[in-house]
Amino acid sequence: MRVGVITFPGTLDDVDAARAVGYAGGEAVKLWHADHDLKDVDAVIVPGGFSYGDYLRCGAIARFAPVMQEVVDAAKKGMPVLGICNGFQILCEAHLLPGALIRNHKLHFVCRDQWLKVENNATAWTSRYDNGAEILVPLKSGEGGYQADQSTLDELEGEGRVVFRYVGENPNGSRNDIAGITSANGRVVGLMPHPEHAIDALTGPTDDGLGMFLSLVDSVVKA
Amino acid sequence: MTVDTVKNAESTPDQEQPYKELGLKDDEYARIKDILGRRPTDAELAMYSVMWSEHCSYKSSKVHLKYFSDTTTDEMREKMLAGIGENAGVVDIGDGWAITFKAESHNHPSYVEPYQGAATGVGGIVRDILAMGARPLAVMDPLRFGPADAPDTRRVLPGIVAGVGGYGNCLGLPNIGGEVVFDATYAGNPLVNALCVGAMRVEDLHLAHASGTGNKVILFGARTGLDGIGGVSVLASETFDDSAGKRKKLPSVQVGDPFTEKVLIECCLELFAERIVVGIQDLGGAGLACATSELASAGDGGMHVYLDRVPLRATGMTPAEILSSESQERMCAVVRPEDLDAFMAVCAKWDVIATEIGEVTEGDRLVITWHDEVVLDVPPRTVAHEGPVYNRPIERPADQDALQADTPDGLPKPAREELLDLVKTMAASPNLASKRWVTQQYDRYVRGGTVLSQPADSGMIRIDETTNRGVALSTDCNGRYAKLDPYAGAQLALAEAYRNVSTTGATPVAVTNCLNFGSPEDPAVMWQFEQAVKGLADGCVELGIPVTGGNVSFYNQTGATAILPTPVVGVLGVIDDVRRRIPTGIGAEAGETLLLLGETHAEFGGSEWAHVVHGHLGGLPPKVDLQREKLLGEVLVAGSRDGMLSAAHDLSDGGLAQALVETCLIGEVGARVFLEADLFTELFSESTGRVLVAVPRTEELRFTDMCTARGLPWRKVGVVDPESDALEVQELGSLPLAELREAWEGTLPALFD
Amino acid sequence: MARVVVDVMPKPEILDPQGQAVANALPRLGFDGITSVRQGKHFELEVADDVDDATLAKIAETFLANPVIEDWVVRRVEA
Amino acid sequence: MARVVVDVMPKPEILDPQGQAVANALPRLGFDGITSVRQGKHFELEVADDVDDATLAKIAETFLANPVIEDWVVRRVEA
Ligand SMILES: Nc1ncnc2c1ncn2[C@@H]1O[C@H](COP(=O)(O)OP(=O)(O)O)[C@@H](O)[C@H]1O
Ligand SMILES: [Mg+2]
Repeated sequence: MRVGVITFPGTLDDVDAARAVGYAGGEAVKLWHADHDLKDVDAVIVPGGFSYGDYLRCGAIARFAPVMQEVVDAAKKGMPVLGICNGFQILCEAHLLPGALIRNHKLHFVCRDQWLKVENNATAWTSRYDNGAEILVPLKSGEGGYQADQSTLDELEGEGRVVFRYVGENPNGSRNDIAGITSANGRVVGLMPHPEHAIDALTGPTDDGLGMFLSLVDSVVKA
Repeated sequence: MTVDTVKNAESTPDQEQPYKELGLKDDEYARIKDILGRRPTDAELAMYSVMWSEHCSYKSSKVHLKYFSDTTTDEMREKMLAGIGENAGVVDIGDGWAITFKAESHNHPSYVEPYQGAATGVGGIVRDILAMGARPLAVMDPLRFGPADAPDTRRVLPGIVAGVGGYGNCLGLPNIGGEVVFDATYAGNPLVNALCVGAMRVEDLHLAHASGTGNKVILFGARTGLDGIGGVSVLASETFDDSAGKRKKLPSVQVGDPFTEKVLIECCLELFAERIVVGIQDLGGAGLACATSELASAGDGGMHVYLDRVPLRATGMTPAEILSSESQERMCAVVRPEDLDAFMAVCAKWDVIATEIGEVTEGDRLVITWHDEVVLDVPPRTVAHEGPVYNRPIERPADQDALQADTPDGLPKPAREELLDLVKTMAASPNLASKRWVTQQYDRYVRGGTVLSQPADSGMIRIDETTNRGVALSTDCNGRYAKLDPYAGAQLALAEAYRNVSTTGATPVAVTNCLNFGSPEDPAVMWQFEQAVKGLADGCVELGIPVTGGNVSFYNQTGATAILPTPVVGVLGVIDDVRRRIPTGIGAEAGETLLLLGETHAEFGGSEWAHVVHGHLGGLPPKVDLQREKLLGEVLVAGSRDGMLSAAHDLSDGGLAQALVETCLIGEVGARVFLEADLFTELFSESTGRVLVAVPRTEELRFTDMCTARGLPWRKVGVVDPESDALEVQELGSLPLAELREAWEGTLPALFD
Repeated sequence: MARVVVDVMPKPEILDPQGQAVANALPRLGFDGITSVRQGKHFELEVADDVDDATLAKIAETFLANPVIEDWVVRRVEA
Repeated sequence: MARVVVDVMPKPEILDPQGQAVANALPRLGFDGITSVRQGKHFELEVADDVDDATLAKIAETFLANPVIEDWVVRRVEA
């Protein structure tokens, strides 16, 4: 099971995403932003960081990278894609997921251990969780407020495409407390919190995040 | 634009030069003329003036800093691979790993422009670590501000915190600790110290020097602009004729671009890995002037730099401006000609602009040309290493005796029934309150190696994923103690940082510092400085760990009032297996006993209690006992190694009361505490050499037997109560954790949200 | 060479935390009478003469602004 | 009620990493002929009629812009 992890200039959490893939028994494969090449991977992770400094808008420049064109094509054919934090922002900018992420309502970058409720365990990345389960993973972002127009929100809610919701006080002003969403086919998932930083209790608050990577390994083995 | 060349200087020996505006004294200017045998060109004047500034030349501190090297024994030096004199100290920590770490100040820029000042402070120290050949792994930020409720603190603090976070987060470096301290003396002069730690394989150490005739000098990273030029712009207004337009005096503010630095880091690491770098130097204060002269001075030849090749961001820059620009995110490398193509290819991969700006030459001159005309021709050692040295007058302040005589003994003590409330009041006071408002703006998870970060006694990162070897770091300084007795104050800072590192289970191995003081032209300040250096160095000898580097920041004062002397001390510790780290929060094990290690005396000079309740500063600080600290450290490490400790927290500002509040709140469990006779002293004294530990009941006897055998005083002071949601102090009553939490965590949000 | 200005603003129905923060702070600083503040981005571009309006619109639409949350205006100004 | 626009731009001699990033990206996206980009902030304020120009200048100077590194322009526009 080969899982591609993309590195853009300014990507930071690629090392961590690759480590998480390894912990789950997969093989992490480095993908470079400037290559039109997915190296025969079975799934792709777009990790967190500040691609191109996030200067214009988070993800706005990365979206146009050559590797992203390949990711968009592959996702349309059903390849599982996970966008974490900056990766989520990039997937929104690339229109693989609806909506956008804006500045946190209190304007500060927020790094904290965040409880999330799993609302959809039917995606390629969440089958190891029970619906309604609560998990604790780090959240660390300055622009994590999920925004979409009302009809998009209605559609997401109606189709059960909200995958994770913040529990307790909303940390960033996200609409409907949304922490993560999925594509209509459940293959593409984006979320602001960082499951790859919660794969053991030594360096993370819990190992609750590992489930996402184990789910992926399951789903590809099944497919 | 007319450019002042060497030829021109020779033919116009009597031309007036604005050396005073550039901060040079008459005799310094005379010495430059003496060295060169003529008047300096504008470019030479710019280079000497920035390099002979206090910041770059250490002219007031050099004679004192020598004491660090003089007192470092061979035994202390054993693990040290690079020390004072290099960009940063390097220590061998085992398993083939070398750790490099250093602190630096960015105080004045952060007052003028808090966000960018703090951001570029982080950027600068990270490049220092990178220049040693190491991958930067984590940052820390010891900060000092004016009173928490002062209006200007509301401007300065949020900006500085956002700047530290904005830059560090974007670089992908976890922030694993720091300090936030408030005191009125920092009101017009906040302190922004930044520390970076990095790691490399022992054989990969890179030292900054330009060797090998014919080797190329490459400038890479950002373009050079007009930022941070400050004083040197007076040269531009001198030389700009009216038709070109006089350039106004430029703001000396630099704007950082963390994205460019992140890319620069990855680019450098790839260059190191391919072994195509002979020497490397970061560009920080004094920009190219510093980098070229230091590289040339440390090498075995001369250097020729073609200044017109430097990629610029602004038009019409003069050679003097280019040399002294402090544009950020630039590095200078020395590369063998046969490696040039490979070097350029790596830079191209990372989209990093790289330009060959010169070469290493035979001889011993640094020569800089501007469109084929020589604008600078100097012996580089006279610029970089043989600057002026001052023996500034030193005088113990006249009021020092009065200050020490004004002891806290006569201050009214609280009545017994007021003690519980006082615990809460103290926990809510700005210096003791939770710093979460600050630290939650910092990424502490990135890179996946952070084992401990705030709130913890020291930050800890895993260095080796296979062996689990790691390092712990803590920075500390109580400026009030240092004011009362700078010699003891520096040792207290050392003792606290040392204790913090041992409290997490690591063994202290090396020291760095950032010495923040007032004006060196004030003999009283120089006395504080001299005392602090002596105290720190002597303390290091007693503990057997070397000072590997540091930084001096003078002129921290508002008008005639200096800041509290603030010798910030950073201690690095090694832990062979990070999985045996000791956390701060209690309640991890089912039944735990709380033991207090060390001894408590009535010591309130410079204490947080005297400060918060009485606004009093006087008397003597708590006694230092470094042998005791050493013993304590050995016991804690042994306890961690044998799995006898489930939590530990050192006692410092605020005493036992604050330690109890924090261990309960961080662990999210209650405790029952029983204390001895003088409850006020028990709770609030700041005697040193004390640590509160939680021991699983099954280990209690084994651990206390070890303490007794080793001669470390210990006392049972309570039990952890997982069923309870209060801190209960026998004879006094009970404080609900919710109430304590509100007090402890509410203060900073109320002030700064 | 022409100078082109592009202003990008959050759509009216989208939350604007930055503008909100400014609006809330003004009365505290003693400035009254400001009833609403919105904050967006302002770009100044130097553009070759052969870059036409359609291209500029495309740059704004596909790149400088995110039309899901932002509106944009392009103006050519006198240099 | 009047509408007031305040544009805040990095000073010319100050590094503008944001504008730089946009300028670098444009050719990669196939847009040529843009020789320079600078990025700043754009504020739109709704202002009571009795707020005078001096007050607006003060707001811009002390709050919306950071005069150490930024320049600003205030304009009243037709609603
Ligand atoms: N307080 C100090 N204690 C020990 N060494 C110091 C101190 N201050 C400066 N040094 C050493 O002096 C040298 C020059 O310091 P500095 O100018 O800060 O380095 P850089 O040129 O990298 O900025 C460094 O090796 C530094 O470690
Ligand atoms: Mg250096």
